[in-house]
Amino acid sequence: MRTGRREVLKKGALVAGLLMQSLGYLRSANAYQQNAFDAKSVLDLYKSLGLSVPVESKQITLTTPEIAENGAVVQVAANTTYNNIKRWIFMVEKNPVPLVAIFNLTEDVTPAVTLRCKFAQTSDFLAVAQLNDGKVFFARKEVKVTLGGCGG
Amino acid sequence: MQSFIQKCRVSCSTKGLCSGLIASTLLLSLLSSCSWTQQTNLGIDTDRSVQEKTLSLVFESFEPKGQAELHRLKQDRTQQFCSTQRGLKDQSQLTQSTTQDQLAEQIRLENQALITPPKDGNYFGDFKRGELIAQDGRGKTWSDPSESPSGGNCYNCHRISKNELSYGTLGPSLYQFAKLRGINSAKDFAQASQNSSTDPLIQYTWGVLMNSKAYNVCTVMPRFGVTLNHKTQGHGGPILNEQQIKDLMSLLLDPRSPVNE
Amino acid sequence: MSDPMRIRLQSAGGLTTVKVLMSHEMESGQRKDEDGKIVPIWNIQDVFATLNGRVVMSSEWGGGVSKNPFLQFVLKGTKPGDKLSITWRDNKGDTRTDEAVVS
Amino acid sequence: MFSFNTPFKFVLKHLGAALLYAYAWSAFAQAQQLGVSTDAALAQYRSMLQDANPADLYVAKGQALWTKARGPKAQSLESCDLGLGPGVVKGAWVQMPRYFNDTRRVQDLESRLVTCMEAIQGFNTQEIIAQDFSKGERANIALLAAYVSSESQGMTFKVPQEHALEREMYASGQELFYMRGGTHDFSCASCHTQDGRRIRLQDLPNLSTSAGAGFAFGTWPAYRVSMGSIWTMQQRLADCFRQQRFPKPKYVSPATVALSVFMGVNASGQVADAPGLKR
Repeated sequence: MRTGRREVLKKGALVAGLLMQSLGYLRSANAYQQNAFDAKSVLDLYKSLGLSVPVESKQITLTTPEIAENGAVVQVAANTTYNNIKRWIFMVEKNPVPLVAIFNLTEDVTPAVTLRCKFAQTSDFLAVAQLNDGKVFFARKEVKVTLGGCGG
Repeated sequence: MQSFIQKCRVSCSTKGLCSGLIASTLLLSLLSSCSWTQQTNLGIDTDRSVQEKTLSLVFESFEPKGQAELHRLKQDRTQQFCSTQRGLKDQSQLTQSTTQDQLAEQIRLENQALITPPKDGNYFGDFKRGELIAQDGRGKTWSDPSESPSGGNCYNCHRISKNELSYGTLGPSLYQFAKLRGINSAKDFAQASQNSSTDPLIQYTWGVLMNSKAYNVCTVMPRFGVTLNHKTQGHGGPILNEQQIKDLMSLLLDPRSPVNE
Repeated sequence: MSDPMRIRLQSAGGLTTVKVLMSHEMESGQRKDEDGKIVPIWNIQDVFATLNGRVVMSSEWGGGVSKNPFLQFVLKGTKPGDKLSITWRDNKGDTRTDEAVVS
Repeated sequence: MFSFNTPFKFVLKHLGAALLYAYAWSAFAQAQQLGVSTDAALAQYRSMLQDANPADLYVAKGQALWTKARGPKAQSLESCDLGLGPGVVKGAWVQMPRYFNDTRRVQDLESRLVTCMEAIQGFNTQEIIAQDFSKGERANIALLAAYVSSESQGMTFKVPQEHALEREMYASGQELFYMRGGTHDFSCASCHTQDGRRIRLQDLPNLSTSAGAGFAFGTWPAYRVSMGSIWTMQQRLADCFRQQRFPKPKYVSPATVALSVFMGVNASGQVADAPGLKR
């Protein structure tokens, strides 16, 4: 079931040169979009990212569990047949802060991305695909978050 | 209290069973000696030396915390008897020996005698509150404040309302409890509740909620409505009060309740 | 000091699946402590991956990513010996980089 | 559900109640049917997380801790004897709890780690016992337990029953397992002696069977998704007793070790898969 995890490749060392380069990258290219992470609704979020309201598309596939026995960790995945996707926007609609993550893709990766996120309650998971030509599409899927344990 | 301890000590030492293990502390003698003598009186044939060793190990191992005091380890007759009933596939399946059956019946009757009808004769409350009580699994643990009311823990073991997917399966489904038992309308319900004190379904449901052991002596279901001897020490009262049990009655039997959708 | 990530690579036909577990609290900024006070947000904000030194994926994360985050993505056109690195930086300025080699 | 020999005799005595129980059991069968889709959905949820278990992060930390010089004596635990000789970690966990000559006690992994931490590193046992789970040295023990258990992954349980004290602890563990008490009349057995049952949505292992004991005993320590941390078997047991409405079992106390002996021996022949992943 979990074979192979013993062969995990772990290169723990911090490589000095690489770190310098990394920090440089973080500073220059990636200004953290705090205003997007402050948005309290999906519509506000689109506004703060300067996106037009996306259109629902069957070319986006989401893989999510139907039921989560704990909302603290829910694994979600998105994939698409659009070959010119440049960005994913992952959202949990009913979270106090809907925006979970933004992924900027390059030609060196496929569009398939998986992440574990928190669900404050039963909610739709939304993934918006922003294409190179500026078009935006989305898909949604519900995850039911249940009460667990004996505590109630 | 003192005489109770004395009595236990005497009967214990006359049997000559536990003299070596009676500790000097009051608590230990209270807990251990009574448990053994009663076990002996029950005529249960188990390995006494294992029991002795286990008891001393238990007293060495547990400590009081919050409202969960050591008194809780002192078993009443029902708990003692049911600790010896092992490997049962079905809770109504008791041992083959006649003495065991007789004992089971005796203990069942003792539990039956603890069931009391509601003081005002009204068996019903509010099904919405009942649902909240059924959902609530808190109460009586060492981390719960002793003054806060307990929940019923119902969903831990039972399917109840249709919309709650997170339910346990240790107990039978209670979904459509009244519907499956002939109460299909407000009229049926009104009729039954007018004769609450004789209606078999109302009496049965009230009885099981009050004291499940009156029906199935070693059921895993707690005795929600009775104050057991050991519960009066350290913290008082049954798990659920009368009003809470009325609310659960409504949850199960009221045709408007989500249970009977 | 931050703890090392666990990076696992699985390669087949020029595609390499990257699975990363990171050690981080990821406080959402929504949770209250025992005294009812909001626990301040403490989360990884930026994560990016490089392949042989070239950035292949970058991302921004909020407090909605789970504690001890797990991220998975797929590299195209990889060959044995390719060097992947993952870097994260959190809102306290802590950062960590770990590497793995395509086999 | 009913079998018609002995119980039937008993049932006849209480026909009224029995009829109502028969109702109840038929409804029960129906509920089991309805539960299938929920079970499948939960299995999907769990398998998604199983693939990359955050427990692995803690194993790495535990391994680093094992080899680090710590405590008043500034020593590492590398000379700690977990039952297979000083320093042998591989395979030690699937043969614990066991009797140790030096302490003359049957000890589970955590109890033994405390012994080593005192004898080798100079930590104070009573201070560790007085601490809370997940704090101070107790948090470190959880990391060490994650590491040690991971070194037995895929191995078969063979908890010894050779020494008289080991057999005694098994018997006491069994006795305690069935001991009903507290405000709710619960014993361990109340929830853990039937196959395929659950509390809310959590599956309840049947600890009286080899498969059930193997699944439960063989997957703790575990990463608890709801807690975001590693829980050890000691912590699992303590929280079971809390929810059983019992008083609190002291850390690494004989009762907790006895229960682990009971589970460990029942798990004989089953394969260890710790640290696991739990709700």
